Amino acid sequence: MRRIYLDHSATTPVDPQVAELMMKYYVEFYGNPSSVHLYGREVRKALDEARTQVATLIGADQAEITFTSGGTEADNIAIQGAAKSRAKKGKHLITSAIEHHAVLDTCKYLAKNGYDLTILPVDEEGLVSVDELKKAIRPDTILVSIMHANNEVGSIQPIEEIGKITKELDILFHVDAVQSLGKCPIDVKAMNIDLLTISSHKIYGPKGVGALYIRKGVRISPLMFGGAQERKIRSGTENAPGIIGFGKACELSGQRMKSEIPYLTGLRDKLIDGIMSRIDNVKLNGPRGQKRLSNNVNVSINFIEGESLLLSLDMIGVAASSGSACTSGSLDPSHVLLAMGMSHEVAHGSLRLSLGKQNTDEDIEFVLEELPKIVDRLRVMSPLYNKTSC
Amino acid sequence: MRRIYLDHSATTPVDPQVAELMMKYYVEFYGNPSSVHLYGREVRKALDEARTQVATLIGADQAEITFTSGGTEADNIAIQGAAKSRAKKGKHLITSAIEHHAVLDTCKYLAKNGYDLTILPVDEEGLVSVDELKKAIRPDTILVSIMHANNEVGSIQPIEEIGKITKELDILFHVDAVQSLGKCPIDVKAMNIDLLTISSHKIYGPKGVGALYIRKGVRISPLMFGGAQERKIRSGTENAPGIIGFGKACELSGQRMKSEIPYLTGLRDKLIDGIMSRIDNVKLNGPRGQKRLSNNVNVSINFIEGESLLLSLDMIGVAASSGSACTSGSLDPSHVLLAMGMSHEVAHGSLRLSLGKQNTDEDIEFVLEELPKIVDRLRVMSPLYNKTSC
Amino acid sequence: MYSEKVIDHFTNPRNVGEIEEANGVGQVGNAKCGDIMRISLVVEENIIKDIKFKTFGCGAAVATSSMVTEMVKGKSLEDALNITNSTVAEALGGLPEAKMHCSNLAADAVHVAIKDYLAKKSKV
Amino acid sequence: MYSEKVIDHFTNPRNVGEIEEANGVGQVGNAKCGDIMRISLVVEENIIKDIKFKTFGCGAAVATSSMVTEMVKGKSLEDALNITNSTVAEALGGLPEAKMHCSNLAADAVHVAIKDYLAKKSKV
Ligand SMILES: Cc1ncc(COP(=O)(O)O)c(C=O)c1O
Ligand SMILES: Cc1ncc(COP(=O)(O)O)c(C=O)c1O
Repeated sequence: MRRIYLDHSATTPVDPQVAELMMKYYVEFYGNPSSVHLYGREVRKALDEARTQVATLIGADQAEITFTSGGTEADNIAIQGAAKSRAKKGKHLITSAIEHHAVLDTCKYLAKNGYDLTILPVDEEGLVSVDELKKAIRPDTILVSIMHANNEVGSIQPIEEIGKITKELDILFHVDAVQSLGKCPIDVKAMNIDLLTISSHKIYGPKGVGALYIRKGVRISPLMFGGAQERKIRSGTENAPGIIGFGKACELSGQRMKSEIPYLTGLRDKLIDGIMSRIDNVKLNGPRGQKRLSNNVNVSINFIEGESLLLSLDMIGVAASSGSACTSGSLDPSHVLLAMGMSHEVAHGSLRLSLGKQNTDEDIEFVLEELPKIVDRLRVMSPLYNKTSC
Repeated sequence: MRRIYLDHSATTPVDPQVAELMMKYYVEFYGNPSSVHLYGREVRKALDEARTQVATLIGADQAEITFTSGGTEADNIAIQGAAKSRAKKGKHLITSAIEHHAVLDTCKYLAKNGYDLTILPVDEEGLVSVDELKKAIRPDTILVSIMHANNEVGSIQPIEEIGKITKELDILFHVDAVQSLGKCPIDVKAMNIDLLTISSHKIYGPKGVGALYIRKGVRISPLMFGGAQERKIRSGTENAPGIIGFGKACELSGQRMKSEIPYLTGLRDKLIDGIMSRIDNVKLNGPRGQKRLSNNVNVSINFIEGESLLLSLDMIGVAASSGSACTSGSLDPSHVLLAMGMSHEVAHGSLRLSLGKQNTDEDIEFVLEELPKIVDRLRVMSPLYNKTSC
Repeated sequence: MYSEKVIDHFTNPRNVGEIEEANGVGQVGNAKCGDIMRISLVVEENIIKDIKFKTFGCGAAVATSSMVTEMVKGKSLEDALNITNSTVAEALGGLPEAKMHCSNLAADAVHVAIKDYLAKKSKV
Repeated sequence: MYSEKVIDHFTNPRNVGEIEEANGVGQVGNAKCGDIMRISLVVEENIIKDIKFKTFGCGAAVATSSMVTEMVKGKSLEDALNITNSTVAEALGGLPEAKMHCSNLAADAVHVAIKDYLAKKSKV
């Protein structure tokens, strides 16, 4: 069976070049980078190189990169670490309603433990308002955490504008850029970002590796204690092969970006237009055009439920995801879609198709051919369809 | 040049079988295990299998295994998590002076933040006394954290005896078994262990993966928040290839253990005896015989300093480690050797040779041939040698 | 995740639709939770002669709906009332833990439809 | 970690030993810190005619000791006193950051030896 992977926002395959490089560091150059001997030194050198590769992709210095076990840990170190180290200055945090759980739940945890939290709303396209942010800022605000691009609906937030504000007021600015890395240009200096989270497995690097950019001069308390690796911010024997793979993935991503963004945007718009024209009672979630991530398609298909849509797609070899509660084990559908003002009912019927560099025109055509049939079949089964629709 | 790796306590090469399996999950079966579709399900299945493989090696149920990014994170979750979740019961923690920094520094962090800490001394062989432990226990003691085998001097602690005591008094018992996994039989049930830390890269598995055994019924607060993976105890997209590799490494380790322990013990004793007979003014650190880890050799060679010893060995292709301050970037030599009552001067001259399954008789003979020459050369340079020695 | 039987009933659901001349109709769940099941049936002389379902919901919701219609068709009302959500799940070879509560309501829908029939009958 | 020059001086240290008829001796560091350097030298007419070292310490400690003996041998006392720990580190092509403080004391040892010589001389 033909298999089409359209879930690149969940994770990506590791680039064979990256995997090959990692193999060498698993099997041959396996030393502990803290060791004095040659086995250690040869790995230390490769780690330094990886640090430079990662830094280069986001316009940082290599000394500003702290490797972590992934985006979730980087988000947690940034937010818990900043909150702890700045507690004397104030205890007010600002984030948005559409952040990834790694940010939102960390902020909520702090809110239960002595901090104040403002959660900014978003508009129906999933965009944070800079005016709302300005209004939310208080004298005791110590941290603003706003994601670059949303992982569900692909909305790209006004990071540069926010950076200007936080810089002026000396408030730490954390940006979760897990979804935008390699898909939007990022320049932490120009954007006035203090803390930036990135993750390897979303850009064809290995799972279990991420990084936190910490602007020179910003002090962050660690979450974990131990061997004092990563300048004491992240103790634990370095995942050297993973880090080296992440470095390589960043290098390759930087090289591809210029051609990949227009390529994916083309596929994306073809898919969006095709779905909108071939299926009735369907709504695009998130913005159109420049404010949308190049690889994100998210639609709500009325009268049917997301998981059954995913299962049906899965049976014909197409991998996708949904904001349906049934896919997450929770009772509520996607907090992102709800924050955008969508009803539970419609949110349950959302479908995310996230594109990657291996996807082709034919993949899109196949989906556009098959999806309407699936929707028809499920709607025939749906008690909501006959009643409500024309 | 012949290269002999004698630093297996620092890290080990990944078994080629393990690396090959991981490759498949990097490149081919790359789904996110949380996904509904086939790409996700095929990985979920492999994760479940890995969980069983890990559980089997330590006598646990698979539901009791939480995967982490390594031993350091598992130690931190165990100690910080237990302290947080048991804070209402009491705030007294007990550990030993020779724990890994991941345990010791985490306990010290808690001691600075409202908890009470007792650090048990050890004897000159690096062994904790069960009587001392009994005396240290108070009504508000909530956690005892004692390592199974020490990473520097290889001393094996009386875990079973301690487990009986903590069980009777309903105190949580955490054991750092990073160094003993695969080298000593571990049975968490028989040993009455509540929390057990293990790490993949010490048993020929990948770096950046570890696990915490959490006995059924024990509640632990998480360090990080996010996607609620690993039953909410460890959020973050699972490092599936790493976990699957760790699972395989555990399986292989279990198969090898019966033959590996006597094999390494043989090499170890040959090395110890050879060093003691060929070099004067040298002292074995840690116990002899059953109470010593099968792969650990640690000696103090008087009048010379550890790093220059390592460098000299490195130049002839032998990788080792030392408790010298100069190898760690700190000012003091190994806290383990100091806790065993050694003087700074002698501790600086310690040398650890840790064996692995690839080491051979010839490796040992080579070291026994070359080490005395190096020691001679360095002693000739030493201002301490002529003065003090015969 | 799902057993083969679940996948079979999801892919080829039995008895999909609505019976216009039904003498009993039952609906459970709501769109907010993500699961709605509607059962319509025809009872003659205490026997379920015909039954159809319409379901908005996940794979488990569709499969349990399909399965329950097969299980009760041709059965007496007493027998049908003895079939519970967990009997249905069992007949499907089990359901994932997370699906046992919210998506496994098909037997409930049948019971509601039977009660609807009985209520209408008693009014006559 | 270490430059090639450091490795060279560590592997083939110059002027190792102790001069029995030295007229100046200097020792810095202590075993507790992990570094001891002892310099013995022979000064004639303000010129360092001979110099030897003994060092207990890490690679950097050995290499800086060896290097400094080469740098000051045949030099006047004034020139020798102008050579500092950082000049020595530079001559070796740099040292790792962590080694700059504790293990880079060789020039200090030379200075102590020269002062020892000068003190002895002034007593005569
Ligand atoms: C926006 C965003 N932040 C954080 C994360 C968490 O990153 P990781 O999966 O590396 O823990 C993800 C992906 O899951 C994400 O999409
Ligand atoms: C006894 C002990 N505990 C904990 C650790 C930390 O484990 P990891 O390197 O996986 O973070 C190590 C190894 O470094 C160790 O030897």
